[in-house]
Amino acid sequence: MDFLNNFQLNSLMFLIPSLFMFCCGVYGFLTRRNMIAMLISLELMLNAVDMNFVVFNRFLCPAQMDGMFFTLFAIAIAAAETAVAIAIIINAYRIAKDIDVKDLTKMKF
Amino acid sequence: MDYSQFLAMKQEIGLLIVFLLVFLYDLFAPRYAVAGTDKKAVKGISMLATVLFAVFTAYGFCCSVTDNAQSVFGGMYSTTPVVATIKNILNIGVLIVLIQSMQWNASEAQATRRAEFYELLFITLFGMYLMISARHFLLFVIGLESASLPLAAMVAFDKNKYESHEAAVKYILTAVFSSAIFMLGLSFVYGLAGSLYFDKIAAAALQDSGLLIVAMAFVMAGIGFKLSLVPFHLWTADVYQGAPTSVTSYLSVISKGATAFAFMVVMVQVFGQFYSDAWEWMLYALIIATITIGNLFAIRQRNMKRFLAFSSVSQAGYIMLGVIGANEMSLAAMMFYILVYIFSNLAAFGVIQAIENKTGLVGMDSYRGLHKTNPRLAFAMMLAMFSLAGIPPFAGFFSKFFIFTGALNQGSVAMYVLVLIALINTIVSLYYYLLVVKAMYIAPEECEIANFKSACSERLALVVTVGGIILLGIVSVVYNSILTMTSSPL
Amino acid sequence: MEATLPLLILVLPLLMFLFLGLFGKFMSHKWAGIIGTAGMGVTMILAYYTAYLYFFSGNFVEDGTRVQYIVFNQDWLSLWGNLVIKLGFLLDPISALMLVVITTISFMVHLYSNGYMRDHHGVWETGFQRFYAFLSLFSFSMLGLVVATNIFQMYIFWELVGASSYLLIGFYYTKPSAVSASKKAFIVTRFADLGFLIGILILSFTTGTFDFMSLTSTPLAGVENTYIVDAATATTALETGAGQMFLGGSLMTWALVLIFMGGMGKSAMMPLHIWLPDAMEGPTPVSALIHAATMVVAGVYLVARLFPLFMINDDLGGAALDIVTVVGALTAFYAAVVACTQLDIKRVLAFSTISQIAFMMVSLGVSRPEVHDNLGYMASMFHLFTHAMFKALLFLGAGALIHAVGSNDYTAMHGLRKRMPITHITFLVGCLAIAGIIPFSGFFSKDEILTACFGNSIIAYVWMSMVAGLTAFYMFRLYYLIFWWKEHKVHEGHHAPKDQPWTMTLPLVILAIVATFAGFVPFGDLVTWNGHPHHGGINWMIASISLCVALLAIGLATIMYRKENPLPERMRHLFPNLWTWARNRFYFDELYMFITHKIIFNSICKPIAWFDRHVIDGTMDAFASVTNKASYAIRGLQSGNVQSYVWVYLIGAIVLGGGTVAVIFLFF
Amino acid sequence: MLSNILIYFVIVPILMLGGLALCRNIKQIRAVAVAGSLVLIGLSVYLLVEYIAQRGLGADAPMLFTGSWTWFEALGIHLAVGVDGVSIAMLVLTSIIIFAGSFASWKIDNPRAFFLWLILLSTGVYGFFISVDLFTMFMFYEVALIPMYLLIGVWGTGRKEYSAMKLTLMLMGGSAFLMLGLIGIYYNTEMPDGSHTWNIIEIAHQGHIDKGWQYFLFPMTFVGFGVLGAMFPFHTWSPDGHACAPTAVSMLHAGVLMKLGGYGCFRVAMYLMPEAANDLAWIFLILTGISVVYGAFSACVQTDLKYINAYSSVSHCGLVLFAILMINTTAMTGAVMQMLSHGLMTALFFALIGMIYGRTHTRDIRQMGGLMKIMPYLAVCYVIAGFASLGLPGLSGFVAEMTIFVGSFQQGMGEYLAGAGSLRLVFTIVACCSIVITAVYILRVVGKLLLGPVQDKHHLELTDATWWERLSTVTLIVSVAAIGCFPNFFTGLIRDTFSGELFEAVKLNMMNIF
Repeated sequence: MDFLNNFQLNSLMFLIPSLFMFCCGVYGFLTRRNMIAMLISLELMLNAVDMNFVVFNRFLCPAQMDGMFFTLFAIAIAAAETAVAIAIIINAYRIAKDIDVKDLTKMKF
Repeated sequence: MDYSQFLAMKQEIGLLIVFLLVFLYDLFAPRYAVAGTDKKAVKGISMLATVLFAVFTAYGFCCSVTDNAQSVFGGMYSTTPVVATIKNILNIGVLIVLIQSMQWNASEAQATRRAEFYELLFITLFGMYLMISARHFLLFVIGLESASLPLAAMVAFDKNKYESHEAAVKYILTAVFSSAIFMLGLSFVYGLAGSLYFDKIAAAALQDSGLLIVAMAFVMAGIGFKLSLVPFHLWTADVYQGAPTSVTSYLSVISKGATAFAFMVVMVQVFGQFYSDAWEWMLYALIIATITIGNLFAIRQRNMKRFLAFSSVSQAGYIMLGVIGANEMSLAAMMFYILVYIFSNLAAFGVIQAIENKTGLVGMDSYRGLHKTNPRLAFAMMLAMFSLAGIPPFAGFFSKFFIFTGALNQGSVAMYVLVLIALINTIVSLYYYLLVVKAMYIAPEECEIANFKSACSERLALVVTVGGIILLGIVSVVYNSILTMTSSPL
Repeated sequence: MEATLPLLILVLPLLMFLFLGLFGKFMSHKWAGIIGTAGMGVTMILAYYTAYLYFFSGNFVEDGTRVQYIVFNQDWLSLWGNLVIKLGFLLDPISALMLVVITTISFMVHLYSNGYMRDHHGVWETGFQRFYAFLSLFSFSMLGLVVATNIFQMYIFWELVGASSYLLIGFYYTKPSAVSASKKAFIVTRFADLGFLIGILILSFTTGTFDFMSLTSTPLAGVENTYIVDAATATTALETGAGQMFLGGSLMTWALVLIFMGGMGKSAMMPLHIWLPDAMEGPTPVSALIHAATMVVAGVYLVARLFPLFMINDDLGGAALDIVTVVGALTAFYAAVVACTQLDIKRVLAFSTISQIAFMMVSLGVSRPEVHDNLGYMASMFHLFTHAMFKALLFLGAGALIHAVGSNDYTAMHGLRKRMPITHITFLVGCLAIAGIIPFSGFFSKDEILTACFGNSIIAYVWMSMVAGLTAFYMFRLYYLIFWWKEHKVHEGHHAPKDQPWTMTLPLVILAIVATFAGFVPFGDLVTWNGHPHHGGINWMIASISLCVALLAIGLATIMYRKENPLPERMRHLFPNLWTWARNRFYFDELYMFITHKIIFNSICKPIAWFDRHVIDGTMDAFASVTNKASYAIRGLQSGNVQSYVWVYLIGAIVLGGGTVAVIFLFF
Repeated sequence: MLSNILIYFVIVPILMLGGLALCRNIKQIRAVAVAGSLVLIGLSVYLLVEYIAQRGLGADAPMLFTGSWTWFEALGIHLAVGVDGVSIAMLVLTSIIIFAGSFASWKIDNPRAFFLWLILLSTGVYGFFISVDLFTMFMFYEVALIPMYLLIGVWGTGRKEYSAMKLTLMLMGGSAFLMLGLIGIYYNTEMPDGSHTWNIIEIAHQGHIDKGWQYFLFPMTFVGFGVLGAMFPFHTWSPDGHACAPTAVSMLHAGVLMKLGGYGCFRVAMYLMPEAANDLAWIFLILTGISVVYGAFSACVQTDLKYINAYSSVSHCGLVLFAILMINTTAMTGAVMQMLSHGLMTALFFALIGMIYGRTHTRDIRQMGGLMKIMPYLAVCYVIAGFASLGLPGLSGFVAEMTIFVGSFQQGMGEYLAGAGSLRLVFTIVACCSIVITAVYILRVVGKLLLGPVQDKHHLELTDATWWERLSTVTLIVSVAAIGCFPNFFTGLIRDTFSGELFEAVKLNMMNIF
């Protein structure tokens, strides 16, 4: 069991998953047609970013707590964003009877 | 901690007080005084908000002239004469927007949520204030978000209008996406520099690795989204078209102006410090793309709001010329440009709004022969167009000339090329601005907009804006005082 | 000599022009005529007095030489350095001579027009006042031309006479033929003036002066020069200028040839003569004044004016004088031949004018110091004088005939000698004079010209004598065809042609008398190239030969045209082609039509206009349309779908970052 | 500031604008227009007299009546004014043409707006001519350009929208290059104290622009102004624009506005950058030389009176720029004379065309004829204008052309014989040819339009000129004749600009050619 002792955490172990998360979010945002699903992918992206901050703070500059605080605020902001977005989407649904993003393309060119 | 630090945030606090007063009035005043369409309700809240804000604007001017640079909260927040000035400029714009929106706010559709408009607006303005005086990215992000999220709600304000909601959806989704990108970039910067203070990042004197440049690009994208720089501008047209006109005018001038300044701060104070001027070259590309693409799209537009959206895209490109110049002369030129741009654009939107409130028409074709039926409106619109096109003796000419002068100050050949491209684009822009004039003055057929008497609030706003268009340039005091402000450090 | 008198000579006609032009339509025709004529009469008297003073008062003779005298010289426009255009009054033999000639003929014409410009019932022509105004304008310009003190003043008035001739030819402006004729006259002469202008430019460049006196006063001429010498600079400049070669010829040769080109235009030398026959569309008095006596000899006058320069050029081996000779000789022959075949009497006279002017040119061209001390110069001036008289006489006579018969075509006017005796006699005098029959004036002048030719080269002599013969022939052909033959039936009745009122006959008589006796004027004492009196009497050998030639020609004409007979027909069939070509003026007009319309108009102007509209303008429009197309092409960017927006956003951001990274790390 | 007479050339029009805004009826509007233009004529004549007097008293400054008031001191922008003979000549020209133009547009519809724009335009023109500060100059330049769009678009005829847009965009395109050039001049002028200045006089005397920059800035400014000077190949706005413009606008535009081009070309491009002017002259010599002949040739085949005139303007204005590029006193004096002469006579032409068009309702010369019988006054005026245009002595055209030809021939021949290339010589001779072509198209028009039998029987009951039309034409004819008869006065006025101190730089340079 000593491999646990000399097992070293390094930032990449967290960065790669977070980037992967981010990419998943982008992918989902670009491909899903359901706006709620798009919103979820956005959350994914934001969380990936938060993770980045935490990781950088923990591994690179543990002296200050900038990253941590940033993450806290970011989470709050994300929540607010979701709230507003949901509200708007619901309104849109009331009028368009539809939450397929491809149908909200009346204004173009 | 030392709470006297809060005294540095005079304007923010003042704005908050205004906001709270409106909010409390909205809460505790009897319904009939806020909702409904009878005189009292209509007048009450709008007058309150507008007058309060007018007072606040005056107050802002008073305190900005006296105080000097101070930075508080460990350098997170700083205010300087320059910052105070840009805030005042924004205040003026917001005041005009408020006056313009009175008529629309008095309409039936607004009956239930008149006050929210003001509350949301003040919050966004507050966000912009933070964004402007932030010297730490956390504060910056908070400002950015609180400046953009309520806007989404405002865009969706027209409850029964489909476009309004489509616009809102597009806005909120792209906004959140771009803030995600922005924060990603930010996280890399943090990872590289180990801090989020502007000065500390700058002090870290990073060798620019590929990662840093990508991070820089992402940050630019995030802010460029609000500035609607090409290629981050695609939401602009739809949102401007769909949103209520008051919101559109607010979006097009105030948030653009605020963001432009903040962008300048970030670029100069953070990325400007690294050894290579990579950010200048990125901005160079962005400016060319923005001006050209914006113009090309504007040529074809027949809907006035959409048309102005694209014109504002290319205008943003011209504003960026002030950023890339990166000296106090071009900083002053940029601020002057923002001021003039506020007046010109608001004049145009004032006319559009007046007509829309009366007839609901926003198509350029319905403006044909306007000068026969409503000569004054047509005249105001024409002046606005001339000013936007940069034709003397109107203010737009001076602002354009100064921003070019500022950009050429460093005298590199690349800058001459850039300015030449911008100048050639002014011809294209002149073409589409003249299209409006042509529709109003030259088109032969009878106008479908009957002669009408616009509300006094709208007329007031138009008088102010037109006066500004005519005087701002010729009366050199304005520019000179701005320049004296900018000679002090950011 | 105080300046007022000469000044009046110029100012009076100008005032006449302004007065009649501005207020003419408020006054009656009668008074307009009287005022115009009176004004011209006064001018004539002043001119005579001036000429008298110059020639006979002896104030202008220094040690036996007539000097050039500048009465006044006013700066008008100062150009480069001391190149100053001045308006002045130069008095010297030829200008004095020209003053006399111009004012005399002009007065005659003014008088004559009083009768000519109304129909048989005494109804005035419309625009009668305008006519007089234009006549005065012409007189002013012509006088200004001859008294010019510098070449640029000459050019100024040169243009003015051109304009007034344009106005007068086009007097009947509702007649399309008249309009096109006036246009033709102006443009052809303008083309010639282009040469004149460039010539002046070259000359003024090489010499640094416009002034005739500085230009012509130079010892280079080989013979000692007695004019007032005041510009050594000009002399040296001329030497160097003559030295500088430009495209083969010396600068000076170029200058002189180009200036002579201007002269060719005004004096209707081949190939620039085509305007003169058409110019006969104008009223006949105008033809008499402008296109016979005065304006058309301006070219000769110009060459005479610059004669010292031509001589210098000749000494330096330049070809200017020879060119003058050759052009003159060709023109003389050509015009004479054509004159033999024309039907329209005014055209015959026009061609004879061309031929006679060519005589003067030739005589200038052959004039050399070694040949009787520039006899040719004197001869040509002499011929200019006499020719002015008898050609004006002939034209006015023709005018009388036309006025009586109402047609230019002499097939309409046979056998008029009984009905119009005065006209007949005077016309006959004119014919004799031009044919060079002793003792009429033409004899003397032509004899001297031939003498000069003989002295220069035998070929020139023979050639010109032949032309002289032709002259006699066609003039008498004309004479016989008009006044002899059986007269037309139409001439009976109360419309029968008869002698015209005194206003028209008086000038005829006066001119006839002058034409008869002008030959006895001691011309050699008055007008010579260097002011020395010239005493070479008549060379009887040459005189008798030319007399015989003339008589032979007249005889031939008598045989052929005395009365109706088949001879002319046979002659014509003897050389059919020659006849047709001569009849059609050797197709010069057709040639010019081809050049101007087919080549210049269709192959230069039209393509250029097309190019401008479609290529240059097209490019400008192309910018606009390309912009529009581009804007249409990229509209797909704004597809309206959020996800595509975000795609663009993402790609934009990545390209912005990645691109910069690539650029920085690959290229720097 | 108000003590300087020049300021009133801007103040008076602005007052006129105010007056027009207050006018109630057509009579008052006319009154304001006429009174204002009379005042302006008075002003310019007074200025002329003052100027001559001061020069007579030995004032040898390159510019007189100079004044400079700080405007944007941070950028060193002043409202700097000053005049020399050339600018005074231009001011007089402008006043005369505005006077004539306001009479020519006596019966325009919607007169208030029309005159408002017209006066705004003239404000720009006056301001341009009096100012010696590059920024102010440029500002007034554009002030003068824009009203053209509405004047043509609203009051024009034919394809007015297209033409107005084309004219505005092309001219603004020119001024885009111009703006870059001017800012470049500002930054690249090294004053002795190392500062920058917009002031032309200071730049010309103390400042020096690095030669390398000159090569870039000279074409910018020259082309920028040259577009307005209808320089080939940037002239195509001119035919369409003139053809569609209302009478007074064509008069003012061809008469005055196109002069802004020529004026700016030498006042900015040639004065401030003599070396580049000297080295790059050949490019523009070729272009302008082309446009002289090219305009004349294409005028020969036009059938629309205004097109004929527009192309002849291309030819004549081409001659102006051509002469300026000769860089010698005589030719440049001739250039200014040509500006005056062309301004007056082309204004006369356009006035007459407008009057004829107002009667016959066609500008196609194939549909008209024999007008001399119907409207003798207008016809005679037209002939006089024609003579002036083809350079008949006694009218202005001759003086200008001869001055130019003599000057440029001296220059060209001198260079040729000095072995400095024959370009100037050749193009001088080419330009001389234009006098023949001009005669051709002028006489063609006169013959087709005025002479010959009456084409259209309906024209027979047309009337001759009214009193205001007579006044407007007489004014112009008198001025044309005045220049033609007493040229020495005007050349003397203009010459000292080119032989004066301000011109030394260029003159020295001219010598270097040999």
